[in-house]
Amino acid sequence: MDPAELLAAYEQMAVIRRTEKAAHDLFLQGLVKGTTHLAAGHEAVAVGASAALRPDDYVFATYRGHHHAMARGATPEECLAELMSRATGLCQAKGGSMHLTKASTGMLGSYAIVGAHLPMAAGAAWSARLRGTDQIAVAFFGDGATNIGAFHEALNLAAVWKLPVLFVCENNLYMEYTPIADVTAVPRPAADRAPAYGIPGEVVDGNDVVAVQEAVARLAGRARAGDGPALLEAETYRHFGHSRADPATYRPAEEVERWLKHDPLDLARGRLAELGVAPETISEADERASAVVAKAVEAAKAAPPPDPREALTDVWADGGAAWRT
Amino acid sequence: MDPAELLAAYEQMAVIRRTEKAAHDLFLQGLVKGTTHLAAGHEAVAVGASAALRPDDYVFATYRGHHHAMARGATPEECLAELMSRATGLCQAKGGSMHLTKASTGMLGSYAIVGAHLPMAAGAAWSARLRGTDQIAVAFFGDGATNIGAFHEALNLAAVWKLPVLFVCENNLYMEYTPIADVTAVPRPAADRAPAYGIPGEVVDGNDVVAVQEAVARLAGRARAGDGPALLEAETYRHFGHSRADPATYRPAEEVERWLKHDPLDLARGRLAELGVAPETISEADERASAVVAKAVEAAKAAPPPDPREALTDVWADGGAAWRT
Amino acid sequence: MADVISYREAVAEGIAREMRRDPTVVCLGEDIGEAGGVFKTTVGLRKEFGPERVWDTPISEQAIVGAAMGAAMTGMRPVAEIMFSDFLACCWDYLANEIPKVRYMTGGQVTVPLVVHTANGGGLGFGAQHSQATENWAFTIPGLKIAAPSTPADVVGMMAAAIRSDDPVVFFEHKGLLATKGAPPPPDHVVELGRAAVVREGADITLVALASMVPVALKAAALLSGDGIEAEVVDLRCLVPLDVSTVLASLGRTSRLVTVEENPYQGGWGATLVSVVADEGFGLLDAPVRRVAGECVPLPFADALEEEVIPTVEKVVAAVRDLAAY
Amino acid sequence: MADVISYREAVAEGIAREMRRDPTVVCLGEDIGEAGGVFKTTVGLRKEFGPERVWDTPISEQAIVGAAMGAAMTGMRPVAEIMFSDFLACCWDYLANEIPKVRYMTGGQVTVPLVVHTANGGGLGFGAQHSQATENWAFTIPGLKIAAPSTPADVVGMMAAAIRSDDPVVFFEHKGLLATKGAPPPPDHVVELGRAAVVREGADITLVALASMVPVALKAAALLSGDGIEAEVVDLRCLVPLDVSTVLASLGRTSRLVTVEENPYQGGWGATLVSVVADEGFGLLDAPVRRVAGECVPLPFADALEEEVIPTVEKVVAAVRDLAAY
Ligand SMILES: Cc1ncc(C[n+]2csc(CCOP(=O)(O)OP(=O)(O)O)c2C)c(N)n1
Ligand SMILES: Cc1ncc(C[n+]2csc(CCOP(=O)(O)OP(=O)(O)O)c2C)c(N)n1
Ligand SMILES: [Mg+2]
Ligand SMILES: [Mg+2]
Repeated sequence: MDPAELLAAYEQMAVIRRTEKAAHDLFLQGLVKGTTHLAAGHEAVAVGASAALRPDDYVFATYRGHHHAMARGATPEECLAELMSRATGLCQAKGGSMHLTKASTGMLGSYAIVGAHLPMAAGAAWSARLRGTDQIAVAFFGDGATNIGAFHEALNLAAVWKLPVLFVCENNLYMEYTPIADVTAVPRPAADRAPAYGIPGEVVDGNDVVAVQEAVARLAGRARAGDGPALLEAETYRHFGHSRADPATYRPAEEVERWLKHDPLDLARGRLAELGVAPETISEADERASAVVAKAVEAAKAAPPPDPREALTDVWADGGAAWRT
Repeated sequence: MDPAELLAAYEQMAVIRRTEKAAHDLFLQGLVKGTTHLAAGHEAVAVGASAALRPDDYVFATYRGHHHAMARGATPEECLAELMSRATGLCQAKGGSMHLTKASTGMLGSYAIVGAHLPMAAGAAWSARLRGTDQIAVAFFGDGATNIGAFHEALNLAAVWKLPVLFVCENNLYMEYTPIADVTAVPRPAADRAPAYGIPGEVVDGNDVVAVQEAVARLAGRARAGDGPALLEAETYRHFGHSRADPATYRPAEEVERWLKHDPLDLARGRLAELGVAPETISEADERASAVVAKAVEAAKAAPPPDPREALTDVWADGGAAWRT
Repeated sequence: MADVISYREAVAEGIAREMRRDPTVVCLGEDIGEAGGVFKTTVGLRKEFGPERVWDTPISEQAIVGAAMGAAMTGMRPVAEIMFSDFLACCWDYLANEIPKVRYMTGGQVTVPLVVHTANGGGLGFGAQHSQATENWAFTIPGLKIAAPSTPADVVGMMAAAIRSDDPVVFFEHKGLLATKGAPPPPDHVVELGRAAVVREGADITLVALASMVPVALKAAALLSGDGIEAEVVDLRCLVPLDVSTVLASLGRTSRLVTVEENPYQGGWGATLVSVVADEGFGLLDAPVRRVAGECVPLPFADALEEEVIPTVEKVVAAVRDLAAY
Repeated sequence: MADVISYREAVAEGIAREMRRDPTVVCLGEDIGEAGGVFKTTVGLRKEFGPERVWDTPISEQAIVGAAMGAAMTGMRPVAEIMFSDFLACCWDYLANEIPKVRYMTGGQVTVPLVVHTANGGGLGFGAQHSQATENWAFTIPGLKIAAPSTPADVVGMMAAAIRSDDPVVFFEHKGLLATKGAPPPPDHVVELGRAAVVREGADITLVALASMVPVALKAAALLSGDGIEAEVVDLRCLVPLDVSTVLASLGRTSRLVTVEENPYQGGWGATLVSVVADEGFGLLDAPVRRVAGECVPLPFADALEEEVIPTVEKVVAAVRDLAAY
C-alpha cells in the first residue's frame, strides 16, 4: 500500500470504529433494538481484504458484519439506519444488524447461522467460473465456525472444484463466551484444517491492515489465476463483548490489555508515520471520520420508521408475499 | 491371532460371504424387496475389528452393514429374515437391510443417512466415560462419508473430549457410482483428515483380517486407556455393485480383477496355511458356513410375514404409537 | 418424440429443455453425471451438455444446496439434486433459514432462482430413512415454492416453470411414479405453478390429492362410482402457491371434502387446506371433512407394514363411504 | 424458594431438580457451562454439578444432538441445548430421521430418552434467523414429543416429565416469556406431557393457544369480556401428545374455535388441530373455525414490522369479534 492507499484504509477503519461505537451507544440508549455484534477491533480484516479485492468480487459475512458492509461501500448512515429500524436502512429495516447486505457492491449478505455462508461463497465462485468472469468470492467467518459441518463441506467442494474462493477466518479467540481453544482439536482452528483440503492455510496478523491486504492480494491472485481456494486465518480481537451489552468478563484482563495495545488503528497510524505521513494528515482523516459518523447518527435518528405494510412484501421476486391463489 | 482365532475369523467371514451371496440371489428372485447394499469383499473389516473388541463395546454401522451385524452375533437367519420381510427378522421386518441392529450385543444400529452415526458413536463413547465403564464405541462408514458435515463435527468433538471412540472408514474407492477420488480434496479421504483433529490416522489393508484386528486392537487399547479417538482407513473393495442389482460397470475391469485377486477369504486362507492349519480343516469351516447359510435361507423363507398391526407399535417406549390423547 | 414418456424420462427431458434455452441453467448433485442419477432422472444430460453444466458432487448436501444458492444469487439458475427427499434434513438450514429468507431479509436486494429436485415418497420398501413424503416439511417454510407433479407431462411443464421462476422451488418427484408413463408434453410446455387441475369431475364429493395420491384418488373414485358416488378429484400439483380457489370452487359443487395425503396426518399439508376450508368454506360444507393421510409413525420396511401406513385406495374408499353416509 | 420464579430460572431449576435425583442426567450445549447459557437458562448448573455433568460444546449442532442420541441409547439421559430453535435446522437430520425413528426401525430394540431444549419464538427483534416459532417443524415428525410451556411452574413440571420420559422430547422455551414470573412450582412438581390446561373458563368461544400465545389469548379474553364475549382459553402445553379431548370438550361448551399460533399459518400446528375438529367435532361447530397465526413471511427485524407478522391481542380480538358476529 502506498501512503495514499494506506491513509484511505486508515480513514475507512476510523469510520468503522466510530460507527461501531455509535451503534453501541445507541443500543444502550434503547435506539437499537434486538441485538448487535460489533466488529470494533476487527476493522483491519475487512478493510485490508477489501483493498485487495476488485469491485466486482463477492463478499459474504456473518452477523458480525458491519465492518464488511462498510468496507464494501455501505455508508455508516445506511448501516445505522438499519440498526435503528428506519425505512432508510440498508435492508429497509427488515434485516437488522445481523443481516447487513449491499448487493449492488457485491456484498451479498451477512448470515446469522454460523458457517452457513461458506457453501454460498463457494457457489458464487462456481458461478463466476461458469460465467467466465474472473471474479472471486470471499467468505469471512469466525473461529467458532470452523467446527461446524458446513465449513467442512464447503472447503472440500471448493478444493475439488478448484473454485476461486477465499475463506478468511477472523480468529478472535472466542465463540460467544467460550474460548475457541476449549472446543477445537487443533491450535489454529482454520489454518490447521487447510491440509485436510489440500489447500494453502496461512496465518496473518489480522490487526495489521497492510499484512491483511498483502495476504489477500496474493491468495486472491492465485484464485483468480485458477489455482483454487485458500484459507486465511486472521488473528484479531473484539473490543466489545460478543453481542448487545455483554461485558466479556470471561476474558482475562491481561489478555484484553495486550490486545488493546495491538489496535489496528494504532498499527496503521504507526505505519503511516513510518511512511512519512504527517500527524496532521492523520488527524484530519480522524476528524473526517468523526464528522461522517456524527452526521450519520443524526440522519438515521431523523429517518422515518418503515411502513408497516412492508412486512408483507419482498418474499417473492414479484415483490409480493402471497402463498395461495 | 492364533490359529484357532484365525480359523474362527475365517469361518465368520465365510458365513458372511455366503449370506451376502444368498441375499443377492434372493433379491434377484424377488424375495428381498426394497434394496440391499452387500458387503461381500468387506468381511475382513467387520470380522477383524470385532475380534479386537470387547463384547460390551458399541458398534454403529451403515446401510452396508450386514457384515457388522453378523460379526457382532446376529445370525444369518435373523438377517435374511429381516431382508425377506419376515416376522422373525432382526428388526421384526420394520428396519430392513439398511437398518440391521442387534442391540443386545452392542450393535446399536445401521444408519442410512451417510455420516449420521458418527456423532452417535461419539455420544456412546461419551456415555461410557460418564458411566465409568471402559467400553469403547466404533463407527464404521464409507469413504464417501468423509465429505459430509457430520463427519467433521463428530471427529472434532471426539478429539476435544478425548472420547474412547474409533472411526473406521471402509474405503472401497467409490461412493455409489462416483470414484471417491473425483470428489475428495485429499488422496486418503479418512486418514488424511486425521491431523485436522489432532488424532492418529492410520491406513490398513482392510482385506487382511489379521492386519485389521491388530490395528483395531492397538487403537482400541489407546482409546480405552483414555488417550482419545483415532481414525483408521481400511482399504477394501466391494464385490457386488453399490446396491440392488447394480452391475458396477463404472469400475474398470482391471481394477475389479486386481481386487478380486486380493480377496479377504483367500488372504485368510493363505495365512491359515502359513500357520500350519490343514486344508481339510479349512474346508470343514467352509462346509459349516455353507450349511449354516443354507439352513438360514430355508428357515427365513418358511417364517411368517409380520402381523400388519405391528405397523402401529414401537414408536414410543410404551410400545404404542398414539400421538394424541 | 415417442408416443409415451415415463415420469422418470420426463424429469431429464424437463431439465434438458431448459438447459437448451438458457445457458445459465446448470445441474449439480451426487452421481448425476455419467451415472445419470440414482433414479436415472438425469440420464443424457452430461452427454448433451458436458461436465461444465452437469456437476457430480461429494456427499455434501449442505455444500450442494448452499453452492446452488450462491450461484443463484450471482446470475445462474442451478438445479440441485438431493437424492432422496429424506436427505433434505441434512441441508435443512438452507431450505429453512437461508434460501427462503435472504430476499426478504435484505429488503429485496437479491433473488434466488434455483430448483432443488428430489425423489420423494414411499411404497417401495426403502424403510424409515428413504421413504418419507416430506413435502409438508417444506410447507412449514414461507418463501419456498413447492411443486409435486403427478404425470410426465406435468413434470416437464412444471419443471419449465420451476427453472424459469425467479423464486426458489422445491420440486418433489415421486419415486412411486417414476416408472409410470403418460402422454408426452407438447413443445414449449409450461405449467404455471399454483394451478390445481380438476382431473375428474363429480358432483358428490371433492377428493384433493397430490403426486402419487392422485392415481390413488382416481382409482378410489372409479370404485366409488360403482356405488353411485361421483367424486371430483383435484390434483393440487403445487403446495405453494396453494390453489385454494379451485378447491373451494369444487366444494361449492360437492359440499364434501376428503384430502388424500401421503405425508403424516400430524403436520400434513391437508391440515392447512382443511383449516382454510373450515374458515372460508364453512358455509359450503354439508359433512365433516376427512383427511386420509399417512399414519403418524416412521415408514416400516416390509410391504405388508408399509401398506398399513401409507394411504391406499381402500382407505380412501372407506373414508368416502363413511362420509357419504353422514 | 422465593415467592416468585422467572421462566428463565425455572428452566435451570427444572433441569437441576432432575440432575439431583438422577445421576444419568447430563447437559451439553454451546456456552452452557461457566457462562450459564446465552439465555441464562442453565445458570448454576456447572457450579452445582461440575464439568462432568455440564459440558460446553463446539458450534456443532449435529454433534451435540447426535452425541446426545448415542448417550441416550446407552444409559444416559442427556439434556441437549440448541441455542435458538432456528438452529434445529442445522441438526434436522437427527430430529427428523434418526432420533424419532431408531426405536421403530429396530423393532423396539432401543430407546432414546433425551431432551433437546431450545429458545423459541419472536417478538424481540432478532430478525429472520433467530426469531422463528419452529414447534410446527417438530410437529411434522412422528416420534417426537413436543413440549412448550407458558408458565414457570409448567416449565419445571414439564421439564421433569420430559427428562423422565423414555421418549425423545423437544422442549421449546419461549424467548418472550423468559423474563416473566410466576408462582414457584411445589417440590416434586411433575406435569404429565399431553395434558392441556383450561386456563380461563368461558361459554362463548374456545381459544387454543401455546407458549407465548397463552398470555396473548388471555389478554384478548379479558378485552372480549368487556364486549360480553366470554372466551375459554386452553393452554395446549404440548403438541405431542396432542390433547384433543380437552379441546373437543371445551368446544362442546362453546361451539366456536379460534387457534392462536405464533408459527406461520401455512403448515402451522393449529391446522392439524382444526382438521381434527373439522372431522370429529364438526357437529359441535356453530361457526367457521379461524386461525390467528403468523403471517407466511420470514420474521422481519424492525418491531413495527414484526408486530405485523406475529399474532397480537388486537388480531385475536378482531378474529373473535368477527366470528361472534357469524
Ligand atoms: C449454527 C449456529 N449455532 C450457534 C449460533 C449462536 N452463535 C452466534 S455467534 C456464536 C459464536 C460464533 O463464534 P465465532 O465463529 O468465533 O465468531 P465471532 O462471534 O467470534 O465473530 C454462536 C455460537 C449460531 N448463530 N448459529
Ligand atoms: C446424506 C446422504 N446422502 C446421500 C445418500 C445416498 N447414498 C447412499 S450410499 C451412498 C454412497 C456412500 O458411499 P460410501 O460412504 O463410500 O459407502 P459405500 O456405499 O461405498 O460403502 C450415497 C451417496 C445417503 N444415504 N445419505
Ligand atoms: Mg470468534
Ligand atoms: Mg465407498
